[in-house]
Amino acid sequence: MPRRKSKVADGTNPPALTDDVLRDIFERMVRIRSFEEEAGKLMESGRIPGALHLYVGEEAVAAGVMVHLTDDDQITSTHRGHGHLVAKGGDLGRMYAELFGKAGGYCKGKGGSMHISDVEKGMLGANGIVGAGPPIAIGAAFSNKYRGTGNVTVCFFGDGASNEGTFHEAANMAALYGLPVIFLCENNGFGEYTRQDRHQAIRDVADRAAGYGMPGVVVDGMDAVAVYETAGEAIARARRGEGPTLVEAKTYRYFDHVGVRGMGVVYRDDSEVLEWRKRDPIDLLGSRLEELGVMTREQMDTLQERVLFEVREAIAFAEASPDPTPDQLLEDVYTVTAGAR
Amino acid sequence: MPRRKSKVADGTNPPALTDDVLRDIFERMVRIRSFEEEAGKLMESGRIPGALHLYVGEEAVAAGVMVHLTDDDQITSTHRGHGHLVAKGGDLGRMYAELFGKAGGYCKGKGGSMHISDVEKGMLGANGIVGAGPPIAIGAAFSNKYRGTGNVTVCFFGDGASNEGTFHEAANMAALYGLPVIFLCENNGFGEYTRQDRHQAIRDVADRAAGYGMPGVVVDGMDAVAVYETAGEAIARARRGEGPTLVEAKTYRYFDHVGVRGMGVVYRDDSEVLEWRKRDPIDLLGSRLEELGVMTREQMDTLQERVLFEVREAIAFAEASPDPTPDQLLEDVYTVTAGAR
Amino acid sequence: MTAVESTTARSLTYVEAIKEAITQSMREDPSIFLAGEDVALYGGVFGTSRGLLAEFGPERVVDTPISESGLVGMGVGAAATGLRPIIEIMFMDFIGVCMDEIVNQAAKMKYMFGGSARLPLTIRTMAGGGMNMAAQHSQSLEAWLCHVPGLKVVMPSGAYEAKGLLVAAIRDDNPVIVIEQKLMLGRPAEVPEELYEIELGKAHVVKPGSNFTIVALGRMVSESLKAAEVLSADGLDVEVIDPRTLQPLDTATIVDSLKKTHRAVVVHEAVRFGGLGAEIAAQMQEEGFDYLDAPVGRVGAPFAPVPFSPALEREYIPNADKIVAEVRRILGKQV
Amino acid sequence: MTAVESTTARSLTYVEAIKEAITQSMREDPSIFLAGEDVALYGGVFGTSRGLLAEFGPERVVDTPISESGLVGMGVGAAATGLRPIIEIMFMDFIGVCMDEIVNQAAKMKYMFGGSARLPLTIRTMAGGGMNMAAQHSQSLEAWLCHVPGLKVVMPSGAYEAKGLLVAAIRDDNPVIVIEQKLMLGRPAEVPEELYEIELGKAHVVKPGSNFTIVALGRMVSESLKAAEVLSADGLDVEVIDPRTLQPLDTATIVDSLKKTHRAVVVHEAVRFGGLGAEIAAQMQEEGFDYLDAPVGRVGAPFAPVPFSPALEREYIPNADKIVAEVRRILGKQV
Ligand SMILES: Cc1ncc(C[n+]2csc(CCOP(=O)(O)OP(=O)(O)O)c2C)c(N)n1
Ligand SMILES: Cc1ncc(C[n+]2csc(CCOP(=O)(O)OP(=O)(O)O)c2C)c(N)n1
Ligand SMILES: [Mg+2]
Ligand SMILES: [Mg+2]
Repeated sequence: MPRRKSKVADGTNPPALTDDVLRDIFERMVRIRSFEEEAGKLMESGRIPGALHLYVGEEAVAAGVMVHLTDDDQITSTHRGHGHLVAKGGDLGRMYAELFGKAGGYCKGKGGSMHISDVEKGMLGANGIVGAGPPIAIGAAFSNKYRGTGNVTVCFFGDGASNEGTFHEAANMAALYGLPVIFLCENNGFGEYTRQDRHQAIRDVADRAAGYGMPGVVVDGMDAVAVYETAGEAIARARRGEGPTLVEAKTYRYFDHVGVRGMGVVYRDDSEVLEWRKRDPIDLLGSRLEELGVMTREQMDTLQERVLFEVREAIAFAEASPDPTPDQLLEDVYTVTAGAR
Repeated sequence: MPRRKSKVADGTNPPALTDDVLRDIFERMVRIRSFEEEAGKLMESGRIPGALHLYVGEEAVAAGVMVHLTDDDQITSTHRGHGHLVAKGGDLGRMYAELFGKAGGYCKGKGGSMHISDVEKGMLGANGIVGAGPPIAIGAAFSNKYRGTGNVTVCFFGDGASNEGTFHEAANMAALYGLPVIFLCENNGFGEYTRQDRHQAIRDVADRAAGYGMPGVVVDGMDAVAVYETAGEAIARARRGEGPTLVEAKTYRYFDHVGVRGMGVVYRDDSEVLEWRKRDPIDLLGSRLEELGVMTREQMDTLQERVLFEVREAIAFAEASPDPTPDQLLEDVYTVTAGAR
Repeated sequence: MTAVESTTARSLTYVEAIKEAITQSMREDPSIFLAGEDVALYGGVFGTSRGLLAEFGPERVVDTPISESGLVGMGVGAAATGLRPIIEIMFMDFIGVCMDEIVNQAAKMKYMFGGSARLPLTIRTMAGGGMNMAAQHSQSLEAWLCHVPGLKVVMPSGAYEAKGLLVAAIRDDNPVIVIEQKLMLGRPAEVPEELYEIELGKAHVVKPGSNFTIVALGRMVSESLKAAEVLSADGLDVEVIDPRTLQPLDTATIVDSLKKTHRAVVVHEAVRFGGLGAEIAAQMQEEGFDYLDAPVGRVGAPFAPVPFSPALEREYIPNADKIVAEVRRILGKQV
Repeated sequence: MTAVESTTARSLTYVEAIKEAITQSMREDPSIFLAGEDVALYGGVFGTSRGLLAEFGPERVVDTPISESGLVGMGVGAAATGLRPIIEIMFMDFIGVCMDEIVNQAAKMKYMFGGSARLPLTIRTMAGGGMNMAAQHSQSLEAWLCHVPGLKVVMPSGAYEAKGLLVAAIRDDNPVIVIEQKLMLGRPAEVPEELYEIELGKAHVVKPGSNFTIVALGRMVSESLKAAEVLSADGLDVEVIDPRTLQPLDTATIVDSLKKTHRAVVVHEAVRFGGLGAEIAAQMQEEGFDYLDAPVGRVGAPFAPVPFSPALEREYIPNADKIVAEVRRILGKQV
C-alpha cells in the first residue's frame, strides 16, 4: 500500500503559541459558542427535531485540542459532538442542515445531531452510544501507525463514558500497542444528571491512566491555553511514536444535558452554573488576548459579529436545503462494491 | 424481607492462623490437585468430552481464599473453575459426574466443566465467557449488603480477563457503592497462549485498583499462607462494610490452557514450567507444616492417600451415574412460577 | 391469574402506569429494587420512576454509572442470591453493550446449572422510533431476544398492558424483558388502581373480527385498530390480536383466529427482514396451512437503519396506512 | 465474478481453505491485516492462521488482549480510515460482548453518515455445536445479524465455499460477517489453488431435484444431502439449496425452486424459534403461495440452550435424520 504523504502539524514538538494560534483558538471558541447558542434557540422554537446535546461552556477543550490537528488527524466524538466538528473546521451550513434533517446536511439528514460527521476532515462521527468512540479511535490510530502517516487520533469522551467497558479495553490496547492516540476526557462533572461523585469513587479520571501504563494528566478545561499546551504535548508525544496519553480536562456544561433548559428536574443549583460561568473560557481567553495585546475588544466584537453573520448565513442555507426524498430512504445502507479484482 | 441469620466467618477480623486452619488449607490444595490430575487423565483417555481447563499449579489461591468463606459467602468463577468448587467444599462425585455429562452431575450434565456450579454452596458458576464473573459478583455483593447478611462475594478472574470491559464496569460500581466484594485476580501470566506482556502494558493488575478508588494488593499466589493473610484482610475489610479490594495473586498454571498437554503449539518453554514447579504451592506449604510441626510427612502421605481414595470413589460414582435422558433436554429452561400472589 | 378489571379504573398515561406497577410491586415485596442510569435522583429520563427515590430510599432505587454490562450483571447476581431486581436499560438500542449478560448469563444460568438457579429478574427498556432520535436510539430488537431460550419477552400495547405485564414480569421467577415504546409514553388508558397482573404467554383479542386477522406488536396494535376501521369500508371485519407476550408466544390464539378468517397480516415496528413477524408468519402457514386463502403478509420497517430526518422517518415507520396497504395487497393475492 | 473452478483444485480441509483465503488475500492487498485473540503467535485456536505471523509479521498479524469490544471497534476505526481489517471473534457466542460495535457502529456508520463512510471490514467467527462445548461455546446466532441492515452475512457449507466466500467478504467494501462452523474444521473438499471468490448474494443449487426443496445453511447442507439420499428411497427427488450468503438473501433462487417442487423445508443449526428459517419460510409462502402444496417446514434446534452432555447434545443438534423426519411430516400435511 502506498505510504501517502499526509498533512501532519509539523513534526514532533507542539507548535509554538504564536499570536496567530491564540487568535485561531479564540475564533474556534467563538464559532462553537455562536453555533450552539443559535442551535439551542432553534431547538426551542421547534425547528430542530430529536435530541440536541449542546457544548456551551466546554469550548476551550475542543478549540485547544483541534488547533493542533490537520484534516488527516482523526477525532472520535460523542453525543455532544457539534463543538468538536465546528472546531475541526466543519461547514456550519451543512451542520445546521444536518440538525434540521435536510438533504444538504453532512449526513443527508440521515444522522442528525448525534451522528454528525465529516470523514473528509477526519471527524469520525458524533455517536449515540456512550463509550463507542474509544474502540473506533484506536482503530484509526492503528491505521495511522500501520500506514506510517505520522497522524494522530484524538478520542473525546465524557466522565460518564469513562465508566463504560469500551474505554477500558481501548485504553489497554492503545498502551499495549503504543498507538498514536490521545484519550481526551471532557469531565464536565456529570453523566446526564448524575454527578461525578455518584458515578465513580475517584476524583480524577486521569488516575485511570496508570492502570494501562500510560501517562495521565489533568488540565483546567476552562483555560484554552492550558488545554492547548497539555494536549499539544500529548499529541506531539503520539506523533513521536511514544504512545497514548490520557488527558482529563475539567470543564462544565452550562445548558442542560439535552437542549437548553432541560425537563425541569432539578439536579444542580443555578448558583453552581453561575460560579462556573465566572470562569467562562471565552471570557478568560479574551481577557488574556487583550492583556497580551493580541486582540483588542473591538477586534473581538468584530470577530463575534462576523461569526454570527456566518452562523445566520449557515442557518439560511440549512433552511433552504430540501428535505430528503423518500427514494433516499434505502440509499447508503451498503457500499456498492466493484467486485472481484 | 426477613433478614435471615446467615453463617458468617466470625465477624470482622480475619480468623487467626491456627494449626487447624493450616491443615484445612493444605487439605483443600491436595484435594484440588488430585481432582485435577485425575480429571486430566480421564480427559486424555477420552472419557471427558468438551473443553477442560485445569487448575493445577494455582491451588494456593483457591485454598487460601476459600478457607475464609462459608456457604453463605458467594464466589464467581471462571472457565478454570474446578479448583474453586473443590476448595469451596464441592462434592467430588457430582463434580466428576458433571465433567462426564452425567445426570448425577451438579448440572445434570447440562453444564459440564465450564458451567460447574453449586448455588447452595455459594458457587455461582464457572463461566465460559471470560470476564462474565465481575458483574455477577457485584450483584451478589449488592444482595448481601441489601439483605444485611454480613456475607461477602469473591470474584475470581484471570490476568486475561482483566482486559475485558466487564471487569472495569464492575470494579467501578463496587467501589462506588462500597460493596462487600473481593476482586481476586489469578495472574498466571497468560491469557490462553498470550503472555501478560503481550496483552497489557502493566506488570501488576493490582495497579488498576487506584483507578476505581479501591486498594490493590499483590500477593505471592504460590504461597498459600500469604494468600490466606492477604485475602483474609480484604475479606474482613469487606465484612466490616469498608468496601472492595483488588487482590492480585501471582501464580502459574502447569498444564496447557486446555487439557494437559495442549495442541502441541509452543508458546512457552518447559524450563519455565520447571522453574515455577520449584515453588510448588503444595510442596511449599507441606515443608512449612513440617517445619512448624503441624503435620508430619507421614500424616501428609496419609492425607494424600485418603484424598486419592475419595477421588477414585467419586470417579466411580460418576461413572455409575446414568446419562441424562432425551426428555430432560427441554427441562430447566424456565422456572415454573407460582403465578399471582 | 388474569387481570381484575372490575374495580376502580382511572385514566393513567403509559408512563404513570409503569410507575404505578413498580411502586405497588415494591410496596408489596421488599426484595424488589430498581437500578439504572438516572432512575433515582432524576426519576428516569422518561419519568417512569419519578418520586420512587423519595418513597423507597437510595438502597432500593439505585442510580448507576453508565455501565450497562455492570448493571445487568448486577441484576443477574442479585437475582441469583435472593433479590428481585428491576433493571432499566434506558434505550433498547443499548442492549448491544450488554447482550452477553442478557443472553449468555441471565437467559442460560438456570439451564446450564441443571435447574438449580432461579433468576427473578426484570429488565425494562424503551424501544421504537418516531421521535427523530436516529439509528442508535430508535430500534426495535425484540426478535433477537425472542430467539434466546430462557428469556421471556413482553411488549405492552398501552397503559393497561404496561402495568399488568410489568407486574407479571416482576413476579415471574425468570428473566423477563419488558419492551416499552417511547411514542406511547404520554398516551392514556383506563388502568385499575389495584395491583393486577396480565398472565404471561396469553395473547389478547383486542377486536374480534370474522374475515381478516391482524397480529400486531406493541404500539402497532393501535395502528392496526385504525387500519381495521379503514378496512371496514372495504367490507372487511378485521380481528386484531395483541400477543402481549412475545416469548413464549401464544400461537394457539393466533392460529385459531386464522382458522376463522383465512387471511392474516403480522405487524411490527422492527425491521421486517428477520423480525418476529417472520416467526409468526412461519408458524401460521405451518399450523394453519389448510385454512389459508392467501399468504400471510407482513408489515415492518424497511431494510435500513432508522433515519433521523422527520421526512424520512415518517416513511420508515409502519403505521395504519401501511397496514391497510399490506392487507389490500394480501387480498389481491387470494387464490 | 464467480468462482473459477477450471484450474488446479486440490483437496484442502476447511481450516486450510480459510487460511489460504487469508494468506492469498494478504499477499494481494497490503491494506489487509488480521487481528484477534491468539491469531498470531499461536496461529488461532482453530489453526486458521497458523504460519501467518511468520509470513506477514506482527504488524499485519496481531494478537489482541481479551477485549472483543476493543477488537471489533479497532476494526471499525481501521476500516473507516483506509485499511481492510479481518477481525476474528474466536467463538460466535462472544458476539454478545461486542454487539454494539458490530450492530450500532459497523453496520450503521455508512447510513448514519449519509453515505460518506466506507467500511471494508470482515469479521470471522466460529459457530455451531457438536463438540460438547455447552451453552456458551456452541451457538448459531446468524439470525441476529441478518436482522441488521448494513451487515452482510455469509455461512460457508464446506472448504470450497469457505475460501471463496471469505475472499469475497474481504474484498467487499461493507462489513461482512463470515460464520464458520467448528464441526467442519477438518473436513476436506476440492479447493482451487488460485484466489477465487464466490459472489455474495447468490445461492447455489447443490443438488438439483424436481419435487422437494431443502434450503440448508452451512453445515446443514451436507446433512441435507444425506437426507436427500435417504428420501430418494421414498421416491423423492430433492433439490438442495445452499444460500451461501444469508444477507442479502437470494430469495429468487429459493422461490424458483419452490415453484418447481411445490414443497420445501428449511434447515439450520440455530434454535428454530426466530431463526433465519422463519424468514425464509415466510418469504417462500409469500412469494410462492400459489405453488405450495404443503406448508414450508423447518428444522432447527429445540427451544433450549445447547446442552453439554453428549447424550443430550446428540438429541439437540439437527441432522439428516431430523431432516428426513421433517420432510416426511410435511409430506403428510399435503393438501
Ligand atoms: C451505552 C449508552 N448508555 C447510555 C446512554 C444515554 N446517555 C446519553 S449521554 C449520557 C451521559 C454521558 O455522560 P458523559 O460521558 O459524562 O458526557 P456528557 O453528556 O457529560 O458530555 C447518557 C447516560 C447512551 N447514549 N449510551
Ligand atoms: C469473551 C470471551 N473471549 C474469549 C474467550 C476465549 N478464552 C477462554 S479462556 C481465555 C483466556 C483467559 O485468560 P485468563 O483470564 O488469564 O484466565 P486463565 O485461562 O489464564 O486462567 C480465552 C481468551 C472466552 N471464553 N470468552
Ligand atoms: Mg459528563
Ligand atoms: Mg491467565
